[in-house]
Amino acid sequence: MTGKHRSGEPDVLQVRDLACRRGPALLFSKLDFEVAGGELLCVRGPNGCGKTTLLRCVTGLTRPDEGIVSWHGESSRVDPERMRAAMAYAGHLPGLKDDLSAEENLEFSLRLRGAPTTAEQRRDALAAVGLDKRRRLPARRLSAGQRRRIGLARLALDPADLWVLDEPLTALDDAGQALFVELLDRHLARAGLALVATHHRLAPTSGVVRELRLA
Amino acid sequence: MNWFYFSSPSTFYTLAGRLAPWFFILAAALAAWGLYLGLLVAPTDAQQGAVYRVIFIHVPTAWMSMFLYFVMACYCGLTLVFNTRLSAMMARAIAPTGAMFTFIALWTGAFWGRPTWGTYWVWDARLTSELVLLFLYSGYIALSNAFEDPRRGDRAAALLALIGVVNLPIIYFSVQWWNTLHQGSSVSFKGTSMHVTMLTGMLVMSAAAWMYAIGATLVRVRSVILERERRAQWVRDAGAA
Amino acid sequence: MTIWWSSWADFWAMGGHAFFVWMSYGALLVAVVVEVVLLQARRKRALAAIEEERELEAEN
Amino acid sequence: MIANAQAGTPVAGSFAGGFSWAMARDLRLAWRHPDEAVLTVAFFALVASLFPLGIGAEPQLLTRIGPGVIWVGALLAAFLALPGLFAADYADGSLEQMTLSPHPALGWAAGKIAAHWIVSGLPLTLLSPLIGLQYGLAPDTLAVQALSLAIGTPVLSLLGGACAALALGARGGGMLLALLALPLFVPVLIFGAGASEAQATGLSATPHLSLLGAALIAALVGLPAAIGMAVRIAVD
Repeated sequence: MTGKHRSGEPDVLQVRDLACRRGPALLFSKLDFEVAGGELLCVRGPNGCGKTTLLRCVTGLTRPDEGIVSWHGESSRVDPERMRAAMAYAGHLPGLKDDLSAEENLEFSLRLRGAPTTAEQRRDALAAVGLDKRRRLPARRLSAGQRRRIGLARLALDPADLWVLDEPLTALDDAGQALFVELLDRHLARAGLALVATHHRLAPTSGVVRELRLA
Repeated sequence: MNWFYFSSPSTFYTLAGRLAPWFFILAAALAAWGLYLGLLVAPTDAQQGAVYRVIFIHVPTAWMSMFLYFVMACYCGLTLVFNTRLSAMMARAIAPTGAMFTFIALWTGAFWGRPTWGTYWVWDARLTSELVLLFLYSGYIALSNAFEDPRRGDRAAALLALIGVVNLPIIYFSVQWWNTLHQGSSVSFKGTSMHVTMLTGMLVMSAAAWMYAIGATLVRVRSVILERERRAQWVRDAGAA
Repeated sequence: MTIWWSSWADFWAMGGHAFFVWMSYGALLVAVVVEVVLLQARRKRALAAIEEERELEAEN
Repeated sequence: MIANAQAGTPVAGSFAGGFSWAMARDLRLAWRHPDEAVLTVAFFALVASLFPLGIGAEPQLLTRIGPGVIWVGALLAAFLALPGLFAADYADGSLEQMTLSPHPALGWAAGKIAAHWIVSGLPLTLLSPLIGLQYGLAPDTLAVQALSLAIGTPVLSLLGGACAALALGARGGGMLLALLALPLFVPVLIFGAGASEAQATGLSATPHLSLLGAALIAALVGLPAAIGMAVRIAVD
């Protein structure tokens, strides 16, 4: 079961001695950091410095050359299911099917996360992100920003404790970005964790913001 | 002996460099002895005539083609389980030699078949399975080189080789089954009575082929290591050697 | 270990099957030679690439 | 503001969860875009009708080659449907989300293959008697042929699915996939075509069908796990 903060055991993501190569070149090495409940860790650095690769190593999508990623003190290699149950990942690729409507995409995304939702919850979430009128449109017909907002609705409905987000603000207009920061506030307020790679300045009101610079 | 000492590419690079020549020398010696037995000493077979002497390279290459695929699959298993880089490079280094032996087994099978059964290609169970094995080798080599990131190619081709090695006996059985149904009595290559020099000749040639395969693999793996580790400092120094 | 053939000419003739026997053994010989040559060529290419890399490194 | 009633609910990953997710989603997508299934079936009918044009149409000849030709045609059609299995998910990021889902890979891999079979193998199986009539096959042969296809095409989907996952993002595309999958299809073709041919020539088809059944069981046991691993390698 997910290590809910209410169950006494603190949620914590620990990364020890992480190293990863891209072809012969070494992207980063000897990387150590921790994210605890209610903390946002912003990963910053120039393009091509390995931000995406770092996030993918943390999620387990990419196998690092060295290093251990542990969730709740247990290596994610030993019990990957436990970490996957508690984590929501949003990478560069939206993970949307063009032939499904915004609402259907939301339904299947959360079912895949093992957290089915009711039609009403989905409708409310899409309304909150301003897609109420377009929720039956196939995703193909939505703009990049609107498709990103489906991602926001997904985050809103996802019970994950740990958010791993890669450039979540791209293609979002000011209103969209404000909406994201609001969601982030609520997530951090209930002792959620967030590991975000971004170029933007994120200043959520609640929770602790720390930074990790990749050379 | 620290078992993992030689599993790092740099140390294995020098070890392979020292061992490879000896395997080639051993292979040449065994081949010379084998050919002496097979071509000069062994009696000509009464029914088939002198063409049966092709058995001294057809059977060893056929055995080796299957044996090398199995060895390659073992290295692939290591690659997937322990994610070691050297085992993936060894698997890549074996594949071309395995494919070459498979091709030679097919080629010699055809040239043996022509005078014996009147056609170059006879749908004999073993020859047909050998043909499928050649496709499996080609699939492995093609998949391992089909990706930008060589590590991705290693792991994808490794899983393919494991699926292949599990299917290999099934393919051989199904082709054997299919052959007995369509061909009636199987046109087998074992028609000849096994004169003692024939058997020894074949075994010696098999040993020669094995030594050669190890030698070729060791030389090829050194190139693979150089290609993959070209940024590493030890490669710069070794590069001069 | 007596030699089966009475003369070298008989040996090359292979009892009439010379074409098939020597096409088989020849193919193996060619395959081995080609493979060894390819191996050497690949090694040279790898070493050249390293050399190139080193010069590139030396420049900047 | 969004009321997130979800915050406290525990997340549950299960084989059934993954399986039903993949089936529901893929079948809905296939329903929205039936062109994939239609193309597969059209290709099968097309290939089967090319042979008489090439070989001539004497009834005895067609009846003799019918079972083999139909099985090869169905096999190639099933093969052509393979890219549709993972390619879209790989491109739009769904495959990453699947890999990171709490549901075990075994679940959604099996679900995707099942949905893919319903869209490709099943229509081919249902169409095969019709095609068989073109070759003048007797009704009992048509029945055994459909049965052999019903057992064989899932094995093709499973074997082909693993190869399709391995070839994701590879240069060479369809040709590479052919080189990976078709050699593995050999036993299925031999047992499958052998079954309908045995029936056509008056022999008993049971040994072939039982071997095909054994292949299906082995494939069902081993391949979903291999597909899950292949996908994990693909998204690496």
